[in-house]
Amino acid sequence: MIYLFSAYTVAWLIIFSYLFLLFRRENKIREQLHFIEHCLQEKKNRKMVR
Amino acid sequence: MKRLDAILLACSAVCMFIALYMVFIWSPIEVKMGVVQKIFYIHVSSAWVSFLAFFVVFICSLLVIWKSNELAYHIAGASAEIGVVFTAIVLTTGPIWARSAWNTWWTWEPRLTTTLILFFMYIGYLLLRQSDGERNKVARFSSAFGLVAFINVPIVFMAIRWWNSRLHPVVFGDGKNQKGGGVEPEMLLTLIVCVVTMTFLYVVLVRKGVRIARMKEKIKMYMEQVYTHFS
Amino acid sequence: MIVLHNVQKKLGMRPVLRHIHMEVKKGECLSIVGPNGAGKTTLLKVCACIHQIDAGSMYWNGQDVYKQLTEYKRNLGWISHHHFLYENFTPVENLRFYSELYGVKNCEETIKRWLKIVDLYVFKDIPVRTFSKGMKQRLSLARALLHEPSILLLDEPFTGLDQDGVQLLFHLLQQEKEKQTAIMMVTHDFSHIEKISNKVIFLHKGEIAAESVQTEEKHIKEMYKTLVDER
Amino acid sequence: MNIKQIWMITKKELYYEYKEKQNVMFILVFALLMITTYSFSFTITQDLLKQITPGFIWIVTIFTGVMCFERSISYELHNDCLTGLLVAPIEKSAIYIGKAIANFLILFCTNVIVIPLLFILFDFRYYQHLSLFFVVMVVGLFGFSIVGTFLACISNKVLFYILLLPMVSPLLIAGAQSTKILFLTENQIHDMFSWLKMMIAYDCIFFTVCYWLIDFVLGE
Repeated sequence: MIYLFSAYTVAWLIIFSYLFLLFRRENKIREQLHFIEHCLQEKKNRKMVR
Repeated sequence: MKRLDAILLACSAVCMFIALYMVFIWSPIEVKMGVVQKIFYIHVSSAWVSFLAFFVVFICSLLVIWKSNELAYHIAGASAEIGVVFTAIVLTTGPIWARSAWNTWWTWEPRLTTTLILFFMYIGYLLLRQSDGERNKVARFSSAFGLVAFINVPIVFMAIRWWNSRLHPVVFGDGKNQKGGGVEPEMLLTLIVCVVTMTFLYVVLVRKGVRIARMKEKIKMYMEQVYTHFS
Repeated sequence: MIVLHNVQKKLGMRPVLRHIHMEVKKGECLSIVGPNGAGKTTLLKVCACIHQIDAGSMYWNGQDVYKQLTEYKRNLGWISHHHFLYENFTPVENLRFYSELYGVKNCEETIKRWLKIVDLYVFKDIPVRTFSKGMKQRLSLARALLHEPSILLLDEPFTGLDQDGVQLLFHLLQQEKEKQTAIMMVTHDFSHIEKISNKVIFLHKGEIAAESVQTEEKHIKEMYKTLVDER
Repeated sequence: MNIKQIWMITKKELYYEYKEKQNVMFILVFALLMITTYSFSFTITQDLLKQITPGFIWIVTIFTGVMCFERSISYELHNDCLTGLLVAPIEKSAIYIGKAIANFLILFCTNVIVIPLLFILFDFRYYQHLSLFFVVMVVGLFGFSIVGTFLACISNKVLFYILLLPMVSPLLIAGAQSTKILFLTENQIHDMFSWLKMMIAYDCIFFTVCYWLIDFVLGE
């Protein structure tokens, strides 16, 4: 029984930590992307004003 | 795009609960090995996913080499990563089962060893993808390796099988997935449900990986723009 | 001599070269200028058949280049700021290897003649690794020209060249022009263009942005500035 | 495939090694050092010796090979000589095969020196089936050079080790097993032939695949 339990725990642990990692990575990159897009947009606006 | 993702995620969640129910409550307990046999479901289904993932890597690598297809390259990357993760599951659940069934953590049995080598090869593949250099070059190189690695798998399997059967007595019968006697239909059904669940999960994960890779690409492109503005 | 018709080259998904139409005639020297990442070196590599083109066509003496690839490559000379020399070989051995690759007739005599031209005959039996940078560059000129190419591709040839080397290079290029060699040159150094070129092409984001037969330094600088600012 | 072009590359490669003798010396000394370490790390009896020598021969081969392959590409990249070769009127596959053959010859020569030394140093007497052992060695080294050179073309220094070892594991198993059969159990000689067949199949498969792939990989 203990083996069964540990096997499933390990498996789910691996899957969920991978999922967690993936989500974190996605959020990080999305943030970066928004930041850069924002910067570029601002730059463009400033150019137009000038 | 978004909607399909939601549907897929919902599907895999529903399947997951059904699978869990079937594995732990519905399916009968195996006579010889007892309750431990239930490890088998997750073990086999993750093995299936990892092989599927590596097969996808193979196909996508071919597309990259042949047609220099960008999407295929992203899919290959996401797929290889998932493959490695699921191989890790196979490699941890396998020994746990082995410990209870055969009273040893590890044997140099063909399937186990092949999986281990597979694991190393695809870690190498992922490292190769992350190596620095011109993007197109890295894509070509890693795809070439993805192709060669997949071709190597059956050869490794054959080699190890011969190696074992010729010189060691065969202790554990024909492979580790041997189930005493025939398979109960309930067990088979449970297994199928598990495999389907894992496949859903795989598809969801690949889509997510591809999305991340694309965003990374976009960032790189923007960065180039920013740099040219400032230079 | 060489005609490129609507040539396209992609690296991955990103098009690096688009709609390239150009022609280099015998005895003509064409300079290619443009900002970093405009695809200059890629264009040169396409002309050298290191990269295969994705669309369009390339002609040499009125015939498709890819149908007479070996013959075409035999007539190709490539000079770059890397000198392509094996450090542990002596000048003679280096030149001998390359002349063998190109199938040069009476190779010993040709090597001797070229070593005298680049003024390295005294050092002919000393390993290249002991040479100064300027000497290596001079030797690399001999290496590129010893099979008497009828097409010459130069990839930023002035980088790292000392004053004497520049003089020698000009002298050699002038000679080649008189021998009706077609020359293509990628460079950042506008001051050298007017001395040798008949035509300038401005490359921007993989497209030919402008062409000019005026090759004075001032004129090129002005055009370059307006082009880069405009876009 | 153009024999003349391949030969030109091989000749240059071998001549380069000849000029830079220290490289071959490195490989030889390294192999000998491995033998020495081997004698330190085990208390060797004649019986044990017979058990581990076949595997040890192949381990030495792999480590010396890794050095050899890695170098054969790295000096080509040093002054961008590879571009020089790509511009020249030869096929890409000729460059690769020429290099692979040169590596094979170098490895073979080192083995010809190292293995007899191994036998002498450990007083390992073996005279039967020398020709068969020779054949096994040639087939194994050939496959090894083909895969090794290819992987050296597509990877950098550090990664190369990680990529190579799993890739040549079938060859290693087959080589070590067939050598073991030759050394220890001569009555099972027919088993050796099936291992040999496997090695030949490995060589053929990877030769074809790498030959096809190299056109897409080199120079990109």
